[in-house]
Amino acid sequence: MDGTANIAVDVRQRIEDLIADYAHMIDDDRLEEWPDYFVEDCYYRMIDRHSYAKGYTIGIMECSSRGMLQDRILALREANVFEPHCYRHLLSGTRITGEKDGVYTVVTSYTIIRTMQEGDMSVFSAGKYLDEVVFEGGEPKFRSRLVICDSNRVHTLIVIPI
Amino acid sequence: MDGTANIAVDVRQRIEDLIADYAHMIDDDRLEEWPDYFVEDCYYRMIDRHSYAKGYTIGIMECSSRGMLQDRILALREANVFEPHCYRHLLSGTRITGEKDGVYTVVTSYTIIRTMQEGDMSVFSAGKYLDEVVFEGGEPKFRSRLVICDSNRVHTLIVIPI
Amino acid sequence: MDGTANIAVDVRQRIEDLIADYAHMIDDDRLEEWPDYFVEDCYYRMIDRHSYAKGYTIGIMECSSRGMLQDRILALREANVFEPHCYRHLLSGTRITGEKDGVYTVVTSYTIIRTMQEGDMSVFSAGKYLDEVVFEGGEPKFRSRLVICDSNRVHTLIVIPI
Amino acid sequence: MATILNENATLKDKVHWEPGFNHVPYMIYTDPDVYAEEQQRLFRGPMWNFVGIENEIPKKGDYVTNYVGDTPVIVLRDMDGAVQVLVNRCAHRGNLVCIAKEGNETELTCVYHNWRYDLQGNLKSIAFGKGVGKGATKTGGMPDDFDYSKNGMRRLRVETFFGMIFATFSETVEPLAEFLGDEMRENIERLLGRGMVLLGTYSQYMPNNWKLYMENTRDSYHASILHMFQATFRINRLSMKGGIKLSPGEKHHISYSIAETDREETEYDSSKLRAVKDGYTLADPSLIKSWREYDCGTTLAIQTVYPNCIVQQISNSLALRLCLPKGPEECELLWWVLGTPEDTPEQREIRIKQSNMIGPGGVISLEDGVVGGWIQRGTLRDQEKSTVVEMGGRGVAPSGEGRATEVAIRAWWKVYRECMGI
Amino acid sequence: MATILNENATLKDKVHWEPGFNHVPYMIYTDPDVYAEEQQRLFRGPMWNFVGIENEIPKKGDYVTNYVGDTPVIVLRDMDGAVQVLVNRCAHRGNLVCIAKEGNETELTCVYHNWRYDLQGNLKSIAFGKGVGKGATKTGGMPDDFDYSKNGMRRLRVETFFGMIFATFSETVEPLAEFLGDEMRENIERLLGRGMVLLGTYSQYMPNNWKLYMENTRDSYHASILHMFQATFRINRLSMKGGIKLSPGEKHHISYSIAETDREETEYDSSKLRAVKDGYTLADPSLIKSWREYDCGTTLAIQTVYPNCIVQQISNSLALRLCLPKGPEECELLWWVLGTPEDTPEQREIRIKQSNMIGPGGVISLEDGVVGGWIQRGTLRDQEKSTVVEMGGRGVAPSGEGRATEVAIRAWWKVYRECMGI
Amino acid sequence: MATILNENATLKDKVHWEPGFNHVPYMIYTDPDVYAEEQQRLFRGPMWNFVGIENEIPKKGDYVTNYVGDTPVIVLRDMDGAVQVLVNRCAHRGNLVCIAKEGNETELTCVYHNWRYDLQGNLKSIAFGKGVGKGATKTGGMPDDFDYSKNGMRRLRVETFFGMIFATFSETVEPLAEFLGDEMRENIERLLGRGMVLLGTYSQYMPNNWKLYMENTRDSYHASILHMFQATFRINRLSMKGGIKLSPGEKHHISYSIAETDREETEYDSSKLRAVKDGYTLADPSLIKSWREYDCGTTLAIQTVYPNCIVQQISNSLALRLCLPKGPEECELLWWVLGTPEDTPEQREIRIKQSNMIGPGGVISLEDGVVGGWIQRGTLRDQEKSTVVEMGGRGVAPSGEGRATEVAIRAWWKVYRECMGI
Ligand code: FES
Ligand code: FES
Ligand code: FES
Ligand SMILES: [Fe+3]
Ligand SMILES: [Fe+3]
Ligand SMILES: [Fe+3]
Repeated sequence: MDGTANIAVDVRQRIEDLIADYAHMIDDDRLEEWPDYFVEDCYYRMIDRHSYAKGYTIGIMECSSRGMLQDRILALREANVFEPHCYRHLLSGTRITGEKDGVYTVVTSYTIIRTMQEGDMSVFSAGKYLDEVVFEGGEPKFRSRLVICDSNRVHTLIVIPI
Repeated sequence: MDGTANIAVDVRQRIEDLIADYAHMIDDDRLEEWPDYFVEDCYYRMIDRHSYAKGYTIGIMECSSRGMLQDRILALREANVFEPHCYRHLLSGTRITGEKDGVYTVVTSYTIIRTMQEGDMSVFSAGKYLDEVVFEGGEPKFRSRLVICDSNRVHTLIVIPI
Repeated sequence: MDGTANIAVDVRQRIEDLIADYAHMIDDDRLEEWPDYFVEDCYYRMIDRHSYAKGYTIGIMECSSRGMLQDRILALREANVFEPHCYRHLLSGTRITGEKDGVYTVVTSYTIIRTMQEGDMSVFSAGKYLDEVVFEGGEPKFRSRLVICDSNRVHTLIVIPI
Repeated sequence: MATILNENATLKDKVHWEPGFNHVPYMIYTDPDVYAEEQQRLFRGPMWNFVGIENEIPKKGDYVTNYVGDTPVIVLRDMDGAVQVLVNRCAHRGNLVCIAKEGNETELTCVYHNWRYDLQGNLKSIAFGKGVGKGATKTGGMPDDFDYSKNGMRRLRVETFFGMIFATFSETVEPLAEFLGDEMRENIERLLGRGMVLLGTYSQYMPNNWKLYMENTRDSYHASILHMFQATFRINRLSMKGGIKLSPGEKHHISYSIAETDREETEYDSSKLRAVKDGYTLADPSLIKSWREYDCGTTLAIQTVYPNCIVQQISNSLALRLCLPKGPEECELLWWVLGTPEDTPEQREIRIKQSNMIGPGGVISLEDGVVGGWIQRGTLRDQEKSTVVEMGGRGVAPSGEGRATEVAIRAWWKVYRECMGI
Repeated sequence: MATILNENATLKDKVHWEPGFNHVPYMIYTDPDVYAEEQQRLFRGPMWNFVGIENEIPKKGDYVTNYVGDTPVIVLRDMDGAVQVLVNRCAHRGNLVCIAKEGNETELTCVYHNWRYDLQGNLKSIAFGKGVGKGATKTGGMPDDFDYSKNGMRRLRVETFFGMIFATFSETVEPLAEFLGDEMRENIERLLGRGMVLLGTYSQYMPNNWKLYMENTRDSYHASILHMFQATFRINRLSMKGGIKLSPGEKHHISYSIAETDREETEYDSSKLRAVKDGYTLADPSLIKSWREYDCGTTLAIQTVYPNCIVQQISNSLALRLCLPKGPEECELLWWVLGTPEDTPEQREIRIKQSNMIGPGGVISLEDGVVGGWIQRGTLRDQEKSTVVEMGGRGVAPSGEGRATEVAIRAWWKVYRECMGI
Repeated sequence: MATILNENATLKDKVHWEPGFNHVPYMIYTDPDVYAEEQQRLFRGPMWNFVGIENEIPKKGDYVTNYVGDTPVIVLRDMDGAVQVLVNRCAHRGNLVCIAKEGNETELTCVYHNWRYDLQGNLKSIAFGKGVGKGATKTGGMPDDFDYSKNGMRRLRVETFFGMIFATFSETVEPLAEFLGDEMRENIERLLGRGMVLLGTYSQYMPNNWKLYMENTRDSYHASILHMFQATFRINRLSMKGGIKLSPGEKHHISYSIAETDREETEYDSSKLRAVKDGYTLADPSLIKSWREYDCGTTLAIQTVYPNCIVQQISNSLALRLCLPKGPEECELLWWVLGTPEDTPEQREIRIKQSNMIGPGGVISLEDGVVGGWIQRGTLRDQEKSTVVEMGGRGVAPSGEGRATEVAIRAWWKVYRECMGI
């Protein structure tokens, strides 16, 4: 990949920071900020790599507006019943693979360690992010974020976004 | 977080290198170097995120001087009895969150894979480092390093620092 | 380590990109590209850290030419029988430890999460890469890549290179 | 069904279950002997086990692997175009014959020693079966009296219904249509009669006995209570018109409701039920936008086909589920999320948005993935104690009206005790 | 205690344990039947189980969850301000009632179907217990003869002592004060009588049977040998003045020593014991700085309260520990690290520094987290063989002087055999 | 061998194995009672267990840890230079005496309470064995009648053969030379007689019963079929000259072949065997470059020494393997990859390159690491059913010619049934 060839160093840095900050936001349980990382007309989707390759249109989560992101968090905080737990994101190899009309396509590998309240830890999810990042008012934001999980299995449930 | 806005690129780079080198030092079992990563009047503490949030003053480890760091390693080498094992640090999303009077506050996510001598591997710890970094004689050093583990559980024992 | 002191920023960046791209190539199952990441007269070896310390000459894999790398992939695609699975590389702390006659020595920690086709995930391998990188026609390539696994155990089999 | 009505003395002794279906001993969710016996008496008993859908194997030679209970099977379309289900095990030394989860083969070859089977599971050839070399120098090979016809792969009886594939180990079970019964067939036809388009699949792995999940799906009582999202947006409330249907013999069930008919119900006063939150509105209501898909007006229908298959309509979200036992204390739920060939782009879009309500990440159904595990942990000790399943009485009569009842659960256990002989 | 003195014929047969307490069959650390029986005869037997401390639940409605043996329980302060301990299980279908590890509730509501209990565990209401709708249209609901009073949550007897909360399943066990006995109460009062401040908590998960850890805590013999750190800095040496106290009936014990009184002891000559390193000095001795906190001069006191509670004073480091069985081959050690309201800032600082000696990362006690696992691995095979517990003889008489003895371990097994009936 | 020929009634009953060696009940690969009995009757029966090689412990005091079955042992060279094998367990309370995988000690000291043993396992001293203090003030210590000589570490009988170390629990088993028999000794001497250089070690952890791997190594039939790499490059084809040797009593076996002698064999026509790919050439053939190392021309020899040791020659790649049981459904394969002191640099280079064919990542043998797991999954249910082991007949007569036979597997089970008494 040399999509990065013509990308200014600071642009790259700021996109990498966006992706790092997003992970800290979730791991720190600052979920109300989640929608702010996206533009209004955004797309967030979680699907396993096998289904993605097959072109299935339905995955684990599908949000096609910032409002739907807000509703996910509202449901998590107010409606859904689950056992307290937290994530730890591990990010690796963020690479800008291209740029077109100010839209940067970015890939990043991730793994999430889930820790339950009683202390048991497990590898909850591994995969990669396929992102479209734009600069809105000088700030980098996700126009689209695809979470491609390596596994088609979810253990118990998934309520905290990845 | 835009604490990094006014941070010089090379300062950031050197702080990131400090944090990476620290992890290699531990994973390579060069533990005698451990205290050198801190200033003399330093603070090292390991505590789980739940206890940290509650403001408990006692965690898994508490070292309030470089001497105590040395003593930890001396005990590990000379006194403590345990089964040979090693760590592999995975670091993610190092971010400088602020700077005041030459003290940089830095956050980094981590996960440690522990490998026992007979070969079994496990996710031993996940969490984040909350650091205060200063430059001493031009070299970045930890003035304070908090290890905030996601889990309140330690499997078997912890003798090698994180 | 201050081997990086005199290394130009962009050289460092390009070496880090090489190492990140290599991981994406494997995780994306673009294995036919694997040999292209090496120079013709290359060396690839996988061995556990204990055996490496003892100086054993035989490890898990030994390739001493780009042709042998090609043959490994040919065998994987055409001859070997195994259950479909994929890797997710997590890289951490890439550091250039020195440079001599255009050969850069680099260390990077890694962990691999293996996902089987039915969805079970496990920590398959953790360790570090010890690389020698050269620039060939302006492109960074591996002259030598040592994979030093923390564990001497391999679960079931290893057919996809690390 | 004489064979299965045989009492299971040893197990009966171990479980000592008082008569009736209004109490279930905790032990039933953890005991390894109970688990092993279920494999024989339920999954290999007089049941039609759902094993997949036809449009995953459209072409001759297409196969997918799956499980009947915890027995690995291959579901394939043979060279005559017929669907076959074979136990995924080589007659030679027991190796899995199909390793990949899906593929296409004109014959089945075991990788270990290349024994070859046709797609009906008949053993066709054995590598070096005639030995190596010829005449005098010939060595090895199979005994002359080795009977190829007795060494095929185990083949199950198969029937399909509107794209759903069912298989059975039983030689005596009634035909599928009869097994399902009229009402069950009607509901499947209503939902799948237009044909199916596979929109997605995923798996939810749960830390509980598979029966706890099956009870959950037969439990119309919990639906609008545990799942606050559902109650709040009136997707399903017990005060809606609806009821429970049971097939003759109580094997299968349907719990249905019709949203337009919500009766005023003081129990939903939020002061009394934690399931209803006031002033809780969606920033983007398109998530719950729906269209009137069925003339009958049914907006929710959860159907179970004994022992472990679920047919789901939640508003316009259609899905099939299979709950696979994975040892006494774990199970895996496989999902097939569906549309129809007739869907307009708008309708397809609605199905996609509604998919946020279901599955391991569904704002409605994610809770179903965790309660089972909590019960497993809550009942781990006191194995001799029992649950109370008395909502709506202690009998198993279908409920024409209303779903504040556990009748479908009691019915499930009635069938269970009959088959298990305890 | 007639019931528990009943001999346990089957188990006795399986374990075939020779008489006496100076040999322990390895099997006792791995056998699942032994484990299951312990849950009944020990943890639900005539024991007061430590379940937490009062200042984790200061306000009405505060609760924490914990375990008695491996039975999940809720420890709470009810609306009358009384401490209650309830089995964390809903009477309906067995769901965990409290999901979070801690919280505050004015009543307990099960999320599955909203059955509601007061903080004494009495069942107060059942969602749709009266069905849905009214009069003729009424459907569902519980049977009229359903008895709310018989369907509460299981409530345990509770007593507290200087902030420590104890609970029991037994109706017959003597009151807590009597259960503890004078010397045990005195030591707890000495350490906790000033009140407690919770300075920290953590958990240590160990790959061994819980009894191996309890033996370790009753084992005054290993203390200064395994833990070289301790011997080297004379925090605890067998040559110090000290002894073993046993409660009447030998259930509980205290091992104590007084640092100022170290006798000259040739055994500590480093040439003979690997536990003593010469010329080993701390770069920062503040780690082991201490003050004379108790008039009696006691500098170390390890107390065990049967079956699995530990009260610790190591110099100025105070802690409570609970060793929870997690199946035959695993256990979890919960720690409450304490200070007192009277601590001066300097004293608090000393307690914090000394905390480096304890817990899973403590330079002294980290070894206790691993020896159990080594024994588990070392004895996995040869289950019929036994340990040798004869240091200090074969009897169970308290040792007024000296701690080079395993008497407290023998006493532990004496009580064990009585309760288990083997 | 009277003791082991004793029939094992209970197990026989449980397994109900029809007479003969041409069928193996699936249950044998999963049953925990079978597993436990193997530890006694095989690994502690009349067998010489391979436990390591002498040049891992060249100096006095050198030790490595390993396992006999699943019993942890220490393999060491004592101060007289003799090799000793001790059960790695302290006589006191069962702690592992050696924690590290390897090291050098002049005596063995248990870290828990410093009991000290010499390198023959004799108990030499007990910390505070005489108590603390002197005369009147003396306290603690061991009973006067405590017998040191009866409290040593369990020591096994040991014999070595060309650097291979074997140990046994049995007092009655014949000497090692006799146990191996002439042909087995000759093959070991042929490969290791020049002395050994340890080139590498690794471990392969497999999700299957250990016996499935042992069958695999006795299975000359699969070699050239499963491992396409091998067939394609004529490293081993059933059409080559070769055969199966069995030791008297059938305990051990050798499967060998001579590459230069490939007979024309239509079965290898790629249209019939998936194991042969046409036009498959290596970019760097140096991987399979070899030299004629042995006058006999043998290019492949896989030897098994009962119960779980393998001696390997694949072309010029030499290795020893030990298959350790790790519970009924897992095993660990330890590898010692070898060269000889006589190797020229070119020969050493060839051995290194050929090492790509073996081990967990070997293009030939990686498949052996996974088929066992597939069989475990394929046979999990239907435990009462059996494998078919009839290639080359149903008897156990060695095959002078040809390897398209499962005779060595049948022979393995013959010995197994005799020893296990089932
Ligand atoms: S196991 Fe299938 S061919 Fe041998
Ligand atoms: S299980 Fe608690 S209310 Fe139903
Ligand atoms: S266990 Fe070995 S000395 Fe006590
Ligand atoms: Fe539900
Ligand atoms: Fe201790
Ligand atoms: Fe093989």
